[in-house]
Amino acid sequence: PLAAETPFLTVASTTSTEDSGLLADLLPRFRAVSGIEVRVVAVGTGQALRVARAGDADLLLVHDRPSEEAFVAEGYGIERVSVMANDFVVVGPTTDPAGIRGMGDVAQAFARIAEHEAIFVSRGDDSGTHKAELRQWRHAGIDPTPASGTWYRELGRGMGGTLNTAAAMQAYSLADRGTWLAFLNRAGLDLLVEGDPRLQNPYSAIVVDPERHPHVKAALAQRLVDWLVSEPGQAAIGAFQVGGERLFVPRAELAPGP
Amino acid sequence: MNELSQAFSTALTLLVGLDSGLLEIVGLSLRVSGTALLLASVVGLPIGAALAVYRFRGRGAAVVALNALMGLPPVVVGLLVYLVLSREGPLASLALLFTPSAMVIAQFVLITPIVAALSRQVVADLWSEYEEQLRSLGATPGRALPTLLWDGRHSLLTTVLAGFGRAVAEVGAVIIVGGNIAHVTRVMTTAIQLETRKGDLALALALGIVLLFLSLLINAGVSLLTRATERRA
Amino acid sequence: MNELSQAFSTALTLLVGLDSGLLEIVGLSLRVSGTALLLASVVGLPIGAALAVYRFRGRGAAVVALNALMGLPPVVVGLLVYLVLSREGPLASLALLFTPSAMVIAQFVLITPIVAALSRQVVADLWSEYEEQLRSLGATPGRALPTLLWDGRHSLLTTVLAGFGRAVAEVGAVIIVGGNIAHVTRVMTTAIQLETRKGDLALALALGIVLLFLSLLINAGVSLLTRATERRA
Amino acid sequence: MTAGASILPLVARGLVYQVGGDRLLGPIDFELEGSGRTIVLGPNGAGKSLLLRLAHGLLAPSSGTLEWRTSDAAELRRRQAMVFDRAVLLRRSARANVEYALALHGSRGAERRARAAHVLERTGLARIGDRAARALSAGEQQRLALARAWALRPEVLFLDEPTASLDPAAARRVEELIVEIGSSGTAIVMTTHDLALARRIGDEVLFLHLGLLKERAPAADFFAAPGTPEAQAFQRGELTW
Amino acid sequence: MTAGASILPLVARGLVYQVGGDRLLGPIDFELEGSGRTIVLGPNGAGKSLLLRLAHGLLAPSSGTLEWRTSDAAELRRRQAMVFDRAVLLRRSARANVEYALALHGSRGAERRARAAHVLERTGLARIGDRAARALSAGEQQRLALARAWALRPEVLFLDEPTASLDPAAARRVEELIVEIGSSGTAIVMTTHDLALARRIGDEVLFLHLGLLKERAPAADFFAAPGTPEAQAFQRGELTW
Ligand SMILES: Nc1ncnc2c1ncn2[C@@H]1O[C@H](COP(=O)(O)OP(=O)(O)OP(=O)(O)O)[C@@H](O)[C@H]1O
Ligand SMILES: Nc1ncnc2c1ncn2[C@@H]1O[C@H](COP(=O)(O)OP(=O)(O)OP(=O)(O)O)[C@@H](O)[C@H]1O
Ligand SMILES: [Mg+2]
Ligand SMILES: [Mg+2]
Repeated sequence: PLAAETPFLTVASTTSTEDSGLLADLLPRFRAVSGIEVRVVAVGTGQALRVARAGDADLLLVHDRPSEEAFVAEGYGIERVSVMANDFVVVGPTTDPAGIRGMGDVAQAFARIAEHEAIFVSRGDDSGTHKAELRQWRHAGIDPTPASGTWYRELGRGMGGTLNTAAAMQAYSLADRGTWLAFLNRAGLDLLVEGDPRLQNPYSAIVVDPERHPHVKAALAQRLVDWLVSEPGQAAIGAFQVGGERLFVPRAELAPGP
Repeated sequence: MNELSQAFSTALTLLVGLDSGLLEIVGLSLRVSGTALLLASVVGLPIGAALAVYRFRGRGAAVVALNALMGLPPVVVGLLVYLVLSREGPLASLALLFTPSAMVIAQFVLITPIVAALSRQVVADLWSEYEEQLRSLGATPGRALPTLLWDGRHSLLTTVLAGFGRAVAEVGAVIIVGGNIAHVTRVMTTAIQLETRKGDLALALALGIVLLFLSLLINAGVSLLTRATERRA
Repeated sequence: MNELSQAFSTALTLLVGLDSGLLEIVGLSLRVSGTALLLASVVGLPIGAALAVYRFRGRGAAVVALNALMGLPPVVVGLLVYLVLSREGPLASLALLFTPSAMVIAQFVLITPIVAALSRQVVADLWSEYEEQLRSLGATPGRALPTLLWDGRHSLLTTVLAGFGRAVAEVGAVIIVGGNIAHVTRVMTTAIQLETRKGDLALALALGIVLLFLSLLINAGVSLLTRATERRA
Repeated sequence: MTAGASILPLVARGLVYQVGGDRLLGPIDFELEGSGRTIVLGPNGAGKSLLLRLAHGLLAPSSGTLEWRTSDAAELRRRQAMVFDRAVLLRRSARANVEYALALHGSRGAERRARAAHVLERTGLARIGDRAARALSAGEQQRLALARAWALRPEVLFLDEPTASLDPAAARRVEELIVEIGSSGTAIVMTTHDLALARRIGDEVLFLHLGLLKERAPAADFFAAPGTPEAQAFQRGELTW
Repeated sequence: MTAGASILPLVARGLVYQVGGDRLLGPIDFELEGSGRTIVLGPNGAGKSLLLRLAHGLLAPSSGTLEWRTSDAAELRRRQAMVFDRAVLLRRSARANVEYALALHGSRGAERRARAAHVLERTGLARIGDRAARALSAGEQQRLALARAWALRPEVLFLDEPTASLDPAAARRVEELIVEIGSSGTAIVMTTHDLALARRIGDEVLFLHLGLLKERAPAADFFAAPGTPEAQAFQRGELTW
């Protein structure tokens, strides 16, 4: 059969879903039941929103609640559907110069890092993760930006690039658990802080509104969303593991959001 | 550094194993960059030759501009082509975004100035030798162009290979207009970038080695082919 | 597409405003790529000329390899330099990773093959004219090299400008070894990529326009300078 | 030899050519009226080659005018040909060089092949027509350049030292050929340092010295009684640097 | 003129040069014994230039041997010079071309400047020494190439048609110069199509035809009584293609 005959839809997504390997695991299952091919364009959060806003994608899959709400409010998307979550973790050098290993409160951990002026690398790219990181600094009552270029380093890179840099610099950083678990170049980095409820990281799917962009394949996109929140979809999300660890939490298990 | 040795053995495994996933990516890389190079040569060589031959007001400025366009950043090219092909762009109706065709267009835009600027220099050198003779024989500049391109073909080969190198190695443009979609628009460089992001530096490097090996094969093939044709001539 | 017009007005504002943030980034771009180009020329031009002049077993293979290296992907260069400079690499003690020096090294590795391959072709053309005469005058190949580079300087200029274009436009290598750290290793191309990731395409394009404008200025300056020197000669 | 009205006469008035501040040629006035063999003589550096290039339209005068009967540039190009002092041969075979020139002038197919074969034959190159033109010996290259220009059946043929590299027999044959071309209606304008040749075949002589046209006379008169001390010295081989 | 033992004689045995399957020259045997003026004669394409290039070491024989007294390659290079039939001038002034060659031979400073000035003066180029070499007229370029080669005080000087583009007076002066160079101990090996010149200044003649050495004789004998029918025809200007 010609490839052109296969119905497909285009998803604009952040890199974490692609880089963690989740989508590569889920999408063939979806295709098997639906016959629909899903093409994933994994880019920065802002770029994903921009691509979806232009109608160049049919479905948006991101993790930055304020932007998602704005996207829907401005009429680009039909509805925000919570799909799953993972959480953020604080990673840092095995030697842990700021001594934050095992702390349960991120704000305190960040305060320690700032106090020690231990090197911290920030994504610095306005992504969902970056915004989550900035929230933690606010909770800690610290404004790191004046220190930018000294111990606080704003990279302006994706999660993978940031982790590569953190590994080489022996720096602290905030990462999403999915990317961290799937990440291979950990060289001397450890997971140091996890479990703070503030570190929850919910992902939503939004079908691009066909009233705004008549050409979008809203029906196909809706089928993917429906499958993702369906019993088998949620089971597949919950079952996805890397190195024996579960990366994403099905939405049913989520605590009500902040 | 043990990533390096690991990369080499992975590269070897990949090359020997030739698994279908890799073949697909390699094939697309070559198809996209090859097509872009073909188009860029068809457009860029005559432009370069014309800039070497025709005298007109502003020629100096045009040459400077062309040379400057060799510094066109791939990401910028990607953005421009994206805006043109996007649903809100003028060519939305072609529905080319996130297809290999879009990648061809982006690489074409990227390397045409390179092919043109380098061939301008090659042809200008040849023209300085041929000019009086060709004008004397009654060749208009338009008739002189093909002659110059033909007689300069050996030197122009390096120009074209430079264009190929630039196309096959760039990632910034194709990732924006292609989207690095698995099985659809994933090429060697976007795959390398993906593996780098995932922290699998050894695999990324291995793919890089495979890509270089391919370039080497192609360059060697071109070189043998040219020598063979020359021997016959 | 209204990003395009917006990009132009933003670019204009940036150029007129010349705010210090932009100046910092622009300055670093030029410093890094300029230094890399200088080093690549010092190394690449003689290598290219030598490959054109010296006859040795395996010269054909060396030329093919050099031409293939024009297709070295920036990301791969970035990874290699990263591995060499990283904490576990052989040059860890220099602590160069994530500094502008690392970026210079990466761009140097990237463009030296380009400068060498293109200059080989230029020098080979000149050598085919000069060879018998220079050998007759008793010039060893070693003595011939500077003569060829000097007499071919006009054509080699395009080669060097191609190297500059490649260096100043690439992002894949510098982002890996530089890290795109604000105020430390952020250059024009990494900034463009960042704005693209953020979805601020207008700003990304505006930065691209600024970068192209700079390239244009530099190319124009070089062109005027060469003409002025020629007039004096 | 050519159809339609002649492009001659060529009239030069106040012709000057300079590079930078140096006046290399002129001011010069002369007319080239019709067919016949005009020989341009003068010591090295007198400006003979510059004059030919100016007349042939390859250089633009710095001042003064050069006017043909017609001002149709394409027509002028088509009806003239030139053999340079230093042949510029294209990177192809000797025969292909001739055929290339013929193709530019619209000659096609069998006609083109026949004409190329004829001119190669007459210049003694038939046997080596398939050699790379640039590998030919000095004299062979010079003959090829002549063959290529002559193949075009020009109305005016500029020849810059066309026998300089020829062996004695070849020089004789080429001399006969030039006379024959001239007799069939082509105006020949030729430089040479071979005064005996100039005396034998010249109708008119232009004598240049230091960029100036010192003398213009029928060849017989010029050689019998040169009108200027420079021309006298030149003929005695004593007009030295 | 040069210090140390001579690099001569040069002995060629079974010398052959071919390209692809074509034998362009040879087999040829000859010796070049000492100073004196050897003239290489022959029709266009006979192989004169090839022979000079082989002897000068620019081409490698396809078979046969060419041996100098010494086998020190650098020494051989240093003690020979050649003027090509088509001057290859570097992209710099006439004077700089000469000084460049002198610099390659280790000449420095005031000595170099003085030598360059001297050879330019003797070849009538002093006045235009600062012009771009490649803009010079045909004859000026030919003289510059001679000046540059002579400046190096070679022990063996190969000259390929060194007077082809010279005006009558320049040809006379250059002839005198060649005789003078020969008399001061430099062995001259020269091709020319000017038989009168060959007769005046030649000590010995090598006559080539179709790549073969047909005759080798003292110049006086060669011109008085050519030993082969080809040489006879050649001298009558009748050895044609
Ligand atoms: N572009 C140039 N720049 C400077 N000088 C030039 C240029 N072109 C020609 N000349 C000078 O102009 C003079 C005339 O040159 P031309 O070639 O016309 O001489 P000619 O009469 O043909 O001499 P020859 O008999 O040697 O061929 C020469 O002295 C030459 O050096
Ligand atoms: N590389 C080559 N390939 C093919 N033929 C060649 C090559 N080099 C020289 N020839 C041929 O060899 C022959 C001898 O050339 P050469 O230049 O030695 O002649 P010559 O005796 O110097 O003639 P001239 O008097 O015209 O200068 C010529 O017929 C030429 O066409
Ligand atoms: Mg002349
Ligand atoms: Mg010869």
